[in-house]
Amino acid sequence: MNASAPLLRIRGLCVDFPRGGRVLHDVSLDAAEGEIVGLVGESGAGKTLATLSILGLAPAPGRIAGGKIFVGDQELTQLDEEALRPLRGRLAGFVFQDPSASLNPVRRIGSALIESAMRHSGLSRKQARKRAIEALRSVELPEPESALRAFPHQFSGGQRQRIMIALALINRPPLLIADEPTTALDAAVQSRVLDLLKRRARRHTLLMITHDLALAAGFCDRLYVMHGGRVVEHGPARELFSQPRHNYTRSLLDALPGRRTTAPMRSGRPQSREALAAVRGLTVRYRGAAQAAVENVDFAVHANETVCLVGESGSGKTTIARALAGVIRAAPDQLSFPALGDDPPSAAVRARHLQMVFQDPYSSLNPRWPVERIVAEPIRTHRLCSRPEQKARVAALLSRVGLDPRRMNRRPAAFSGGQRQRIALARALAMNPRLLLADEALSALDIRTQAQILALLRDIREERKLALLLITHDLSLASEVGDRVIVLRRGRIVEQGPASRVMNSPRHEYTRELLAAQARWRRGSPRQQGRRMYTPGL
Amino acid sequence: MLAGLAQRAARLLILLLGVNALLFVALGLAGDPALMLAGEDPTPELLERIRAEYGLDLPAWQRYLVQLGRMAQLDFGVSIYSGQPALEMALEQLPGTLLMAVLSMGLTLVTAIPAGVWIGQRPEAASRRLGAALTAVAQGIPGFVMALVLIQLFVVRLGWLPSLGYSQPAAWILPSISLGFFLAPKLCRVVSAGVAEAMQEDYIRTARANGASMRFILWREALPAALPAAVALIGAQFAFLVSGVVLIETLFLWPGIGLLLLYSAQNLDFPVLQAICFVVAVLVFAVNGLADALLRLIDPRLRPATQ
Amino acid sequence: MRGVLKRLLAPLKASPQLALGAAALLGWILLLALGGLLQTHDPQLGDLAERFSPAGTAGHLLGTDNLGRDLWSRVLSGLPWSVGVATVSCILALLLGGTLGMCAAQYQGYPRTIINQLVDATLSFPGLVAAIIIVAVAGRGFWPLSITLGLLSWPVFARVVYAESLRLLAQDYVTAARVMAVNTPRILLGHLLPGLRPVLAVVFTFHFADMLVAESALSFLGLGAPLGVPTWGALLQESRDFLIVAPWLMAAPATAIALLVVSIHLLGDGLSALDRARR
Amino acid sequence: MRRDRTLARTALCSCVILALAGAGSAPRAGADETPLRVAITLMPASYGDPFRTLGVPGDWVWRQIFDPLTESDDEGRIVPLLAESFENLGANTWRFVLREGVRYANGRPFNAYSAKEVFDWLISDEGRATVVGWEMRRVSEVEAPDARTLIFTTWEPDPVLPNRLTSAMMVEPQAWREMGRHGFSRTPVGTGSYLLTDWQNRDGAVVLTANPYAWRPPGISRVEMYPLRDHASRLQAALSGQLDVIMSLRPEQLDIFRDRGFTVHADILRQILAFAFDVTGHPDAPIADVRVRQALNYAIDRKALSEDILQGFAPPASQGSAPNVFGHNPRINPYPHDPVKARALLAEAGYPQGFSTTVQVVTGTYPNDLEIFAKLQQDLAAVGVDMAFRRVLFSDWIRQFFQGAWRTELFTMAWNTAPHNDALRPMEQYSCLKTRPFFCDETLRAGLVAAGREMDTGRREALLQELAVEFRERAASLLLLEYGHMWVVAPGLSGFRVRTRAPELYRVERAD
Repeated sequence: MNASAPLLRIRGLCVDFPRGGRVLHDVSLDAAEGEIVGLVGESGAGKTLATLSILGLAPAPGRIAGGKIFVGDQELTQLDEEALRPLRGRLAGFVFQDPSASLNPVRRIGSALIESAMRHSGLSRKQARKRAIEALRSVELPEPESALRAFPHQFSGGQRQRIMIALALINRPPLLIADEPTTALDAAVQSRVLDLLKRRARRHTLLMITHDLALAAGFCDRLYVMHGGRVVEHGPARELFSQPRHNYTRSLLDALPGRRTTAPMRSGRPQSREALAAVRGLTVRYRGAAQAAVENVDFAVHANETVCLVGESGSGKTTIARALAGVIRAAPDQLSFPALGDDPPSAAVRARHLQMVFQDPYSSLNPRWPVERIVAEPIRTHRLCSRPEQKARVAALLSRVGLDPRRMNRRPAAFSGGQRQRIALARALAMNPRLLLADEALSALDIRTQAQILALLRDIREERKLALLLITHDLSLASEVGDRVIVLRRGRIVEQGPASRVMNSPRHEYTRELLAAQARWRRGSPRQQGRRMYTPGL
Repeated sequence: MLAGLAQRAARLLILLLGVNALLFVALGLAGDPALMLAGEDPTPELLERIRAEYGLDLPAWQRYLVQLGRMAQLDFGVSIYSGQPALEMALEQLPGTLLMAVLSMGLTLVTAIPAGVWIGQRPEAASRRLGAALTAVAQGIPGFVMALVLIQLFVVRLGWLPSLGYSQPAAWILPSISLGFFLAPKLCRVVSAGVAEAMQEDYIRTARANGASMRFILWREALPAALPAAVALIGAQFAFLVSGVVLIETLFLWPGIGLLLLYSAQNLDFPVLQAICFVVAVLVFAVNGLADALLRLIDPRLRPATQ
Repeated sequence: MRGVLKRLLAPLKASPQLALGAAALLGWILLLALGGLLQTHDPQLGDLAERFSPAGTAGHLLGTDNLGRDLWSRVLSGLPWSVGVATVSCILALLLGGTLGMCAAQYQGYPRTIINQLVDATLSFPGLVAAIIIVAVAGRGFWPLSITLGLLSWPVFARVVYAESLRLLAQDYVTAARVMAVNTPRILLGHLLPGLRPVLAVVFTFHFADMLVAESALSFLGLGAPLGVPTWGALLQESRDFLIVAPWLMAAPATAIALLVVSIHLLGDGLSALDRARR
Repeated sequence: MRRDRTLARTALCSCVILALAGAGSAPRAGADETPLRVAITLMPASYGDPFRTLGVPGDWVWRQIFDPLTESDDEGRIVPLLAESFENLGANTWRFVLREGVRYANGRPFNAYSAKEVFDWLISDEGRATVVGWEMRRVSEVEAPDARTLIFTTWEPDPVLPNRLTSAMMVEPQAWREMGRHGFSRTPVGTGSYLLTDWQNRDGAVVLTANPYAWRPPGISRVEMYPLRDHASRLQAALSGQLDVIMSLRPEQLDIFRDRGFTVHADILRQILAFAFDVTGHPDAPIADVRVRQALNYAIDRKALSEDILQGFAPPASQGSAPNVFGHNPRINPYPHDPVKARALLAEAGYPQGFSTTVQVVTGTYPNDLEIFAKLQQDLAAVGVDMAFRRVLFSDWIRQFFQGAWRTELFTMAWNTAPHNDALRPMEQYSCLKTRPFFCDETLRAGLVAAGREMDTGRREALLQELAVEFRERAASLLLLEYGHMWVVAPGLSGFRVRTRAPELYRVERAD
């Protein structure tokens, strides 16, 4: 890494929005040639805006209010649209978070690549085509020629992200900006794309935005931590990770799985034999689907234990949850509730036995209802208490999940994601069920919020002796909180057993891959503690 | 694709049967056509002969079945008034109607799409707001009222343009403009909305990040994304357009299905009405099929998976 | 009370378009209510001596027609009929289409396929053609016309309600309700209907405008209002005979129709903008 | 900058379209001579089959393609056309001497033999099923002793046979036989001045071209007849200079055309606009009382109708026929406008407060009808009679007419003296002689039957005038105005004339 003038220099960048006021407060940032710089922070920290501003791509009403931006020795803040356009893609290439949304669905891969190449490098269509094929090959996309004629929807998420990278690099820009490039991808794919980026990065300067501190720490040379539109701390990745100076950074680190000060959620004491829910050979096939979403799955959840269903997207986790909750019809012999007697329970009985919390805190609450009515819905439906008591009951529930009861007549819109998840939890608890299903209930939340909700879950679990079925794609989370872990793949169980055993000596190949993939590039994830890290640049 | 076609065909069949039944009932309400055919002071035996000739002596359900059978062979009988084969009469009128449809559709496309793109580019800009407001107003003005105004202005006051038939291209202008009013504002709004929406999409950001010009982004990135909605609209609105054709034809004395329809309806000439409904239904059916094919062409996601 | 008023007025503040539309509509409602009082003459009686007095003549704001009847009064007296037809047909269409649309969304399998087929079939047939035929047979008059229009246009509502219901029923809070064993009627009433309201408001508004146009078009073709009822379509038709002698006869009803429809469209746009903002 | 480009494109595209359309806006080439463009109100429903219906609208087209043996002249007298002369050889026989050297449009000769073939078909069972065939119902036999002579024998005396023959078009019998009725109606062949070339061109016009064999060759070799239903359409087209001859425009618009150098030609008055009373169907209704019917007649101001609304173009009606019709009684005057007397009569009849009733009207059949109805409403309201008007489609009206089942006490029913220009025919409609009568007064039956058989012209006229008085006393209908179609002809055209309800287009020539 040569210390001479870094390729990208941002000095005291400020961005204003006509309404929102100042959103970026004098952000300064350097990125030297061949360096991998990480930009870390929670959603809304201003990471993306900062990088978009570099080439004047900040969304419409926003305008740069101050500061300077240099790429090489060219100052960019003074240039107008016309002057900036030719630089975009040539000075810096962008890779965005959601590959499925970032490619125009109605245009062929080829046209995007080729036109971009022609636009900047002044190539003939023929040359541009060759360049495009090279680019696709360089991102290790199978049979690039035919890929040119294909449409985005014909590729998998990982492939699309590779295409995005090819598109960003096709004009060979010195600077590559990757905005959460792997967040939308499954663990295995994630690590492969990261490998690719790493390899490509040797020839470029890579500015990478991520919310995942562990990843950033493992992947980048230097980190900038942003919070509320400011850079609160920056420094070499390892230092910043091992001894953070700023409180905010510290709080982020403390929220990491494995580092969370929250004690594990395991019940510790020997679990009772009474199965609250038992699944025997569960098989679900959706109308018109080629193969079953869930096939021949066996497991049971016993009282007062925490079971984690782990699997990547499309592994059938949610389907199982919905079958348990009775949203999807399952054959009576495949699903039973021994705790409720032998014959299948009525909907009402099942409902009071088992409740559910959903992934998306925005769609799981009726936006038109005040919180009181939302939480009271189960109470009313099952007449759990008389009308006058209702209010008190709701208030109690809300304060239990750490919300101010006085806000009970506001609508969901007035609450943050974490708070909404608390409301959803309160609603589920209103039935005081014995078994609680949490379907990716944490994955939509910022890491610190995640930790808080986790803590809350644990406490409630403790005091109510709840059994918990936690559904997640995040192995580290599972290993952290679960008594038992069940690993799913394409609707089948590949492995299940005590969390510690599955984590430390996985029997099934897939589990091993999964663990490796999640651990790769991440610092401080359970399996990596105390082990020698991958050091960048090697 | 084939399945879709079959489904459409089924739909067409349902539709035709429905219309047919409706008209049959209507015919029943309308009373004995034999009397109308017989002329003044008909003798009983004359009436009998006519009833036999038109199969009116059979009980209703039998008549209905017979009629269905005939229709299956595309025989809609003869007009009560002219004695001409009904289907022939309807088909004779088709070219005029098609010409008008094509003309106005062309005009609609070349005006609505650029306007829509222009507005959709930056909907919040003042000039665009004005444009949007104008289209909103235009959408409010009923096409046939517009036609009346145009006639009053260009035909009656100024005498610039003819208002009879369509043999001279000059006579095409006003009708196609008037008919354009039935669809153009709607289309413009859909396109602008689609473009505006597309402009918010991530892939537009990608394009900008790759240094694409605004013009390129509008016409090559945003518009294609907005087109499916537009085509869908045209497909869905074609039936409505046909309604417009009826009005405009009567206003501009444009010999087409519309005029025939109106006269036949006023004469309660049921065989002809049956034939017209059949022709129109098939026409709409065809256009919708076309729209579907076009949609598949524009939006690859709708095509049956190849990989 | 004030709270209610506030909640009613809040959206108007949000969207000037909506405010404008609402204001215009209010004006029309006033015209409708005071119609009788505002009429300066008997819309049916005229003095042949005054026939064809142009707009602005003393005592005749919009002039008089071929029988010396006061056009202003006639235009006013035509309003209730047209609006009545539009209202009745819209409500009929709403009830029919709404119910069927919700059923199609809630109950998969046969009900859905049948209803959808029915909708597409009806939609793919030009309404005016059908209307002309039905009216020609069933005869003119308020109820035949309103019912005809209603029966021909219910699919518009069915389609929208169906699509929106599908979207809403897929929401997690509906799933949550199911997990809580809330029974279906309760879900439809508690979660679905309120969710549909904004969309319905929009569709209803635009459809109302369409029905107004349809009515005037049919009257214009001589298949709408019965003889002597001066609906705007009928006035337009009559006026065509006097293109030269008395152009104002056409100007008045044409402007009236355009204005009414446009103001309703304004309202509709406002509502849909509001709805989009809510999303 | 970029915005402008988009704008420009928009503008350009629309320009292209308009230009494309404008390109051909110059008058179209084609016919060597600019055609004579005539606006009529309707197409003949049965196309070229002249027997399926009677009178207008068929006449307007058919009389250009076909000729009958006789026609009615400007005074309404019946004169020979394809015949040179005709005479009555006794109560039941007529002799017609035919014109020589007449040929059909397909070159075949017209003579007594071909004529006989036509009449034989008309009086055959099949022919009798047609309206024109029904007109011939009294003819028992037609003989052709030689190529020029035609002898008609009738079952019973038929004083108006020559009048009836004005509607019997001489079709080309062989073509008729070979093509069948349907085929023939598409491509009719007659002896007329014109030959039908297209039933509907791209302007919706019926196109006629000169008949090479015509015995009366036309002055303008190409005619386009536009069926334009409503006045507005005709006015529209006429004002934009797309028409040479326009039929029945609204009177108050005539001045506009006179100013532009058009000439106005009125056909003789053949119709008496009137409302009929369905006494048979409503025996207990007020209108069953003759005094009420008279009261209504006194209540209305015909002078105002005629002068204010129709600009004196349709005179007040005094009886069931107009002055130039055989059997008209000049001694009868129209009912005066006398509301007082009307009220008195109503009171006598037991309706001092008046009553309310409904009339079914078919609109658009003659100009200004809506105004007339509105004015009537006002007049009758003045004497306490509340008359509601219900618009019905003609198809609906005709059905009730044939079935003789009327839904309302009154309905529009003109006293139509066409096609015979003879007062008897409409009287028969208003009598028990109609198969399903609506106004049946037995005391009149004898007189009508007699008038139907009386062969002596003088005595017959007396009989008819007698009947006219009788009908007047019984106030058989609410009489309004005498009416006949009117034609407006563009400047620079000469020789226009109306004969037998139809313009004689072959006589029209361009001045230049």
